[in-house]
Amino acid sequence: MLLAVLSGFILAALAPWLTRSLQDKAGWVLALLPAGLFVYFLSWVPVVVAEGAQVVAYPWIPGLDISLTMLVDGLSLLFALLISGIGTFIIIYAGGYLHGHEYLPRFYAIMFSFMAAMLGVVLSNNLITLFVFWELTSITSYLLIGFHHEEKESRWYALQGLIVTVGGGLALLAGLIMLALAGGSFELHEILASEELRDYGFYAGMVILILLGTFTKSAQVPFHFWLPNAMAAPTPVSAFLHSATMVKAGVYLMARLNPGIGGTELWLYALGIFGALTMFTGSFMALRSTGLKAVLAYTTVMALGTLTMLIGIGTEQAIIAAMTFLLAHALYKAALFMLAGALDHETGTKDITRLGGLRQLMPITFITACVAALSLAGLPPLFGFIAKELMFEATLQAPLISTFTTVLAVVSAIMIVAMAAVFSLRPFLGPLKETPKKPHEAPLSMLIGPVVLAGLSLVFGLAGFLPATALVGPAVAAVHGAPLDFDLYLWHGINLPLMLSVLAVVAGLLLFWQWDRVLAVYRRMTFIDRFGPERGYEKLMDGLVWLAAWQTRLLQNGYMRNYLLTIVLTTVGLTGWTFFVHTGSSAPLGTIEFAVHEIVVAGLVVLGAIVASVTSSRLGAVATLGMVGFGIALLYVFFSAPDLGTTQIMVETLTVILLVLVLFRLPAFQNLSSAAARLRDAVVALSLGGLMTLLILAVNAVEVTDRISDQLVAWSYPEAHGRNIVNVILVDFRALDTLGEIFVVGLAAIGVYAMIRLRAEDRKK
Amino acid sequence: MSTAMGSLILRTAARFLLPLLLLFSVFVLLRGHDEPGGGFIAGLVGAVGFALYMFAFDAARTKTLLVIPPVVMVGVGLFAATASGILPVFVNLPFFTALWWPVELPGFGEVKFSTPLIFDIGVYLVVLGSVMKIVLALAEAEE
Amino acid sequence: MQTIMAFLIGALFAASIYMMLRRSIVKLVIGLILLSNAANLLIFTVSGLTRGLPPLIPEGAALPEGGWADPLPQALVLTAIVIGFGVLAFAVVLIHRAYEVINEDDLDKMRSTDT
Amino acid sequence: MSPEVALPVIIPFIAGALSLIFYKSHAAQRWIGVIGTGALLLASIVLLYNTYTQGILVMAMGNWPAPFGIVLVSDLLGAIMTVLAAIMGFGVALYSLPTISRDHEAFGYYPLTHLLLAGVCGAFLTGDVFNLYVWVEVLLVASFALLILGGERAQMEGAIKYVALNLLSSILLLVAVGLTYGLTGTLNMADLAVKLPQVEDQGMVTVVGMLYMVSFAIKAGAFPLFFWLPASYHTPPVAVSALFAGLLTKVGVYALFRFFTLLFNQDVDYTHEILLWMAGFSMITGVLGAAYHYEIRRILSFHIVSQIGYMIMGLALFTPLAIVGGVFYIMHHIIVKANLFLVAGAVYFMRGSYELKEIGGLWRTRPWLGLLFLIPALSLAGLPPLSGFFGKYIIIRAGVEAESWGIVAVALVVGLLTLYSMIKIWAEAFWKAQPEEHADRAAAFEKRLNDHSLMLMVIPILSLAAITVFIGLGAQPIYELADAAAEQLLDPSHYIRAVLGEAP
Repeated sequence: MLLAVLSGFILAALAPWLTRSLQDKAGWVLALLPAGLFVYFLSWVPVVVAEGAQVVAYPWIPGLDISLTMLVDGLSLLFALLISGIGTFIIIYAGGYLHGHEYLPRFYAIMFSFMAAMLGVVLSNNLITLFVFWELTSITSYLLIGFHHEEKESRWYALQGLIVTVGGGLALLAGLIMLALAGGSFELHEILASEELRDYGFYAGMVILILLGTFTKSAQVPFHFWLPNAMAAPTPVSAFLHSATMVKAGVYLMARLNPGIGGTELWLYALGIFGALTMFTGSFMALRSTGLKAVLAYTTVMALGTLTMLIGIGTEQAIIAAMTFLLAHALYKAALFMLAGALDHETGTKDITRLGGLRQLMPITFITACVAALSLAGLPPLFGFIAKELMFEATLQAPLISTFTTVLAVVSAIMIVAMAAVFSLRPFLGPLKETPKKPHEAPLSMLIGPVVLAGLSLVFGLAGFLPATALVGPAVAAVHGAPLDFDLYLWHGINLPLMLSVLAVVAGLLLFWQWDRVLAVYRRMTFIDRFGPERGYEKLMDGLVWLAAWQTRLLQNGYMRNYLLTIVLTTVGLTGWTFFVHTGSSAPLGTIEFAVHEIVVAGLVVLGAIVASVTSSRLGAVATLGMVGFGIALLYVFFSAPDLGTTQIMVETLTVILLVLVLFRLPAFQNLSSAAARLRDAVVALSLGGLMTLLILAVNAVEVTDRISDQLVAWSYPEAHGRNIVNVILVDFRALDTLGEIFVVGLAAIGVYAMIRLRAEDRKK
Repeated sequence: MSTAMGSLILRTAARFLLPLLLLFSVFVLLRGHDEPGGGFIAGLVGAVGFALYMFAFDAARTKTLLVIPPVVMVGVGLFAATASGILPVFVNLPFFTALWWPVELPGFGEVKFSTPLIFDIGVYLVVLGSVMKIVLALAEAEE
Repeated sequence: MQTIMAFLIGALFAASIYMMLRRSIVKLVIGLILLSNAANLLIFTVSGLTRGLPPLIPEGAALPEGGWADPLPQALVLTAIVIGFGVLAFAVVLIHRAYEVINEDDLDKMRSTDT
Repeated sequence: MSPEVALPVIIPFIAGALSLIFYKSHAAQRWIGVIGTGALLLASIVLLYNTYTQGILVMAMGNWPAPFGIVLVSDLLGAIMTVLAAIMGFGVALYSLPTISRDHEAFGYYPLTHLLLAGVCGAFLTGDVFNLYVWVEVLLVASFALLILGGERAQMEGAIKYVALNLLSSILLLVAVGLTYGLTGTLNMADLAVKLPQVEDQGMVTVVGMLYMVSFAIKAGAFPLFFWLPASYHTPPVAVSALFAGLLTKVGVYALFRFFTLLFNQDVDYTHEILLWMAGFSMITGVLGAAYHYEIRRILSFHIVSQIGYMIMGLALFTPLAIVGGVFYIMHHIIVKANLFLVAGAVYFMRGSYELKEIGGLWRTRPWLGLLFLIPALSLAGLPPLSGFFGKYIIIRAGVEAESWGIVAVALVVGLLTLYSMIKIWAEAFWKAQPEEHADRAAAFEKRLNDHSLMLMVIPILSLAAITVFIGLGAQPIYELADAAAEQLLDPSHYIRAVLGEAP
């Protein structure tokens, strides 16, 4: 099972090479993997039907509760079969669609990674592994959507999809972690068995976070806008993303978690209302689109909304409807997308209004499109009809929000019927229109998928017991949490759902008849573009860029003094505040006693420091600096540190020499700062100085009885054979310090040398 | 320094002072373990001597007088200091453990030869070399 | 004297920070030199001041006579002085070189790398 | 006695000294560069292995027992950091061969990198607070000199800020060390861990702790003290930037981890709360800075600030899992960040610019480089299954468990913004077509690039990418390592016993 999931990644690594060496046959040969996977997953169906959910465990990172454990039940199998089955046709189709494209090798590599990631999402039993695959689908789909990446639009829309889905994904991560904490495990089969999820203290927060993830991924209102824009991708990608993968990941996760965290009012309202709104928005926007792919994209939004709504409603009926609808949608949507691509590929345009009269030139395309579109419209005897009937039934029975959902469902259905008709009839009927390319039937590689899938829509419609027992039934059992007994029939007798269907079809056909007029009305409704959520996204991104620019210019403004001020104030603030709060700012002044020569030297040092800081003469600054340095040397000598004194004098001499050598090539000081700035600086400087004084006083007040130096003094002569203890410390007790110190000196010399010599080199040039 | 006379006095002084200062620096270096002094102060004294010589004459001449290029002196000094720390490892003692070899030199009495001494000589070389490097580089840039 | 030294050191810190906040790069470096001196003096002071008892052991004795000033801070300060010297020699030449390249000693004019 | 503890310091010292002695021979310097860093890598791996199997290793320098002499201590955190430093050193040494110009070699590039590594390793291994100051100075002065190699105007401007602000930080560290000795009479960290809680005036202990915090936070480039970093990191040769990006700020982070687990754990509610705020703001300001810029190295520089926030967040939450996350994050970040700079360098040598607006078309011509960019870039953004994801996951999980919702939200949003700016680089440099007006320069750079130097550049990039993938896919051993390191950090008694012996 693990190999089945990961094989896609392995093939992805080999795909570029295989594509190059197999040339024209690449699509057909590469499709063997998903085909094989399909057969493999099919072989699990009897096992699951007979024995229920299976857990296949593989360890990964036990320390972090992350495993590669796979959960095989009806839901995951349904998805896995769709992914691998439709994937097979997509791979073949891409071979024809992108024939000879220079990026085909890397396209296949990304495509297989994407497919594997998608399988990982639906099969993972571990929450974190699921999330890993989830994010992988985001990033791989980003690369797929931006396939035509030298076009600015492509890059922009790819980024949009990525930001929205990954943004939601991050919320999801937090939600999943909370879910794991609530359920006491990271393994889905254990979490879902837990009874306490709904009583978790942060239940609402957790659900909202998880839904942020699933809503963005599955393009629910108000995050739906990225999905139609993702049409920037080449058609095989759109077909795959929209029918069986990517956008369905969100639906999958909601379905998966339904038995654990579903069934609450929050769940019902969130999913039911947002789902219904999404359903309506999708069909409403579809009706106003003229691009072949745009129409399909919006009907996908409609379908995702429907599924979300059904899961939210959560009754037995609704779950049966959801799973049936899911299957039906995947079949017809993949077929329709591939057909749209075929039309586009052969005629050179995606604009429905520019197509017409193709029925004789592309007969197979025409017939297949009609079959698939019938399923989309929800007409008998197609599988889509069963799904729609069930959907109506579910909305009618929905608790609390049934009127709302039913009305929206019927309105949506009307518009979808119209669009299905537009899609399947407009390009083919009427007089032949001029197109950029001379149209003819698409090659076999591009037709085999749609034909088979549309055929399945028909077969499943006629023989409902097939999907009911093998696919939908086990999936419903998984989503509901317990098996349900039901059958799928075309004919339910004359009941309310049927009446609604009839209404939808009749009204839809009327709408189709008047489509051109409808379009004209739509054209005037520009507010949709001006105020849609996509504007919100753009505003958000603009705002982000503005905020980034503002804060960066504010903080990183290039003014050294601002940096210094900030750092000094932070130091004084943090340390001073701590001092104030934690010590009650007690710093005993201590006794004031001194010898005259000491106080004279100390006074000179302070004087020197003050003069150095206010003088405007360079020489004065250096001279007073020297005075400070030599004064400090004297203080060292007064307080029993002859070595220190000598060293300080030497160093001070050298520093002054260096300063003199260097300073006099620089311009004279100018008084550049304003009086206010100088006052501010003086206050800040004094605050740090004051802090240091306080700290010294406070530490001086602390009596330390035993110091490590006492032992060093005792060892100095007997053990280390030296009578100058300071030197013994330097070369023996703490030789490592001294070693570091001489390396610093050596390094400084190299640095100085490099700087000066580079200048000399410059001059030579 | 601007007048020929001043320069002459300086040159004469430098010629005499340099050997004296160098001798003194070695003295300060060797006695450092027992009396105030040590490698660092000694190195500075030596550097001051050479710097004086350089002011009196020129960088090129000082360089030839130094024999070893300052960078190499720094390298050797660092190497010696580091090596003195490594030596004890070969007799199975931790790094920087002091090893002492008292040697009886005729005329000088007992001289304590030790790894801290080598270390201090390393310090001396590094300080001398580094300061000379900086001063020479600055002076060469002038010329 | 320790109390007085505490104020002395505070004054040194204040003077150095004030200088570093000026716009001239030369003052910046002088400020850094002062800062380094102030910190050294601080280490020296906070571990106690002792008059006239350098940590030297006379010939023939095992310990300094009559007590000793703590040698450890002295060794630390010596190390810090030398390190400070190396660093500041570098800084001095750096501003010199920077002035040559940029031909400007006003820090406010050196903003191209940030904005 | 465990001499291996000192080897990561001694080896680069020897290599540095030797390359100075042979400073006239470029060939010798290059060989010493590769062999020296290679030996360092071996030594540090041995050290980590021994530390993992034998527990905390201690080496008393000069045979003077703790707390009187200086000890080098290798606990797991220190050993891990050393290995990472050595990996960076070795990788950058290889990368330097084709990318560092002869001029730079002549002015001490190789000795400087050795000594930088010595300083970094010393800082990771020392068990003495003053000695830590010395190591910090060693690496700082080495970094000063490396930063100005080339002597361009931008480097000078950047260097002035870098030098001044870092010196200020060192002075604060020195002051803190001085006050520590004044309070306790000792410098040994283990001894301090025993004696600090015995100080009568506990308020002063916290006060000194704050000084350390400010000083290390400057070094780490945390908010609001990071200004020197974006001002300078993009100016030196790219190999240097990579080395800095990988290592220097991490010394600050390491020190924060060391000090605020071992020494200042008395008032966690106060100190670590401050760290938490610091972490949050670092994440936000850093990532916004990156979102603003359009120069690859500036983007990457600001990201350092932001990522530092994640590491400090691990420390600040101060739960076992959070510390594990912090350690894990450090490991991941060093590898990934340096690698991104190396890739940026490769981009530069192919296009002649770091400005995103002037370059493009790399995905068309060099898809493998695209892949090698995506691995560290997506890892930095925390996307699975790369190393960054697991680091972030652990930290966020720790945050959720601690119910610190605010910081969790920040960490998540910043992750998204990180992705945004990484994708910005990707979309501009790789996806966009090469802008016409700069095509000539790009062509000229392409022409100059030969296969041999390209290979030397790619080997380290590829190796670091492989490590990134390994840390991700094989997270279990890395997690176990981080877990063991965190366990040592949270129970300082191990450290104290190892250094001071059985009865402290």
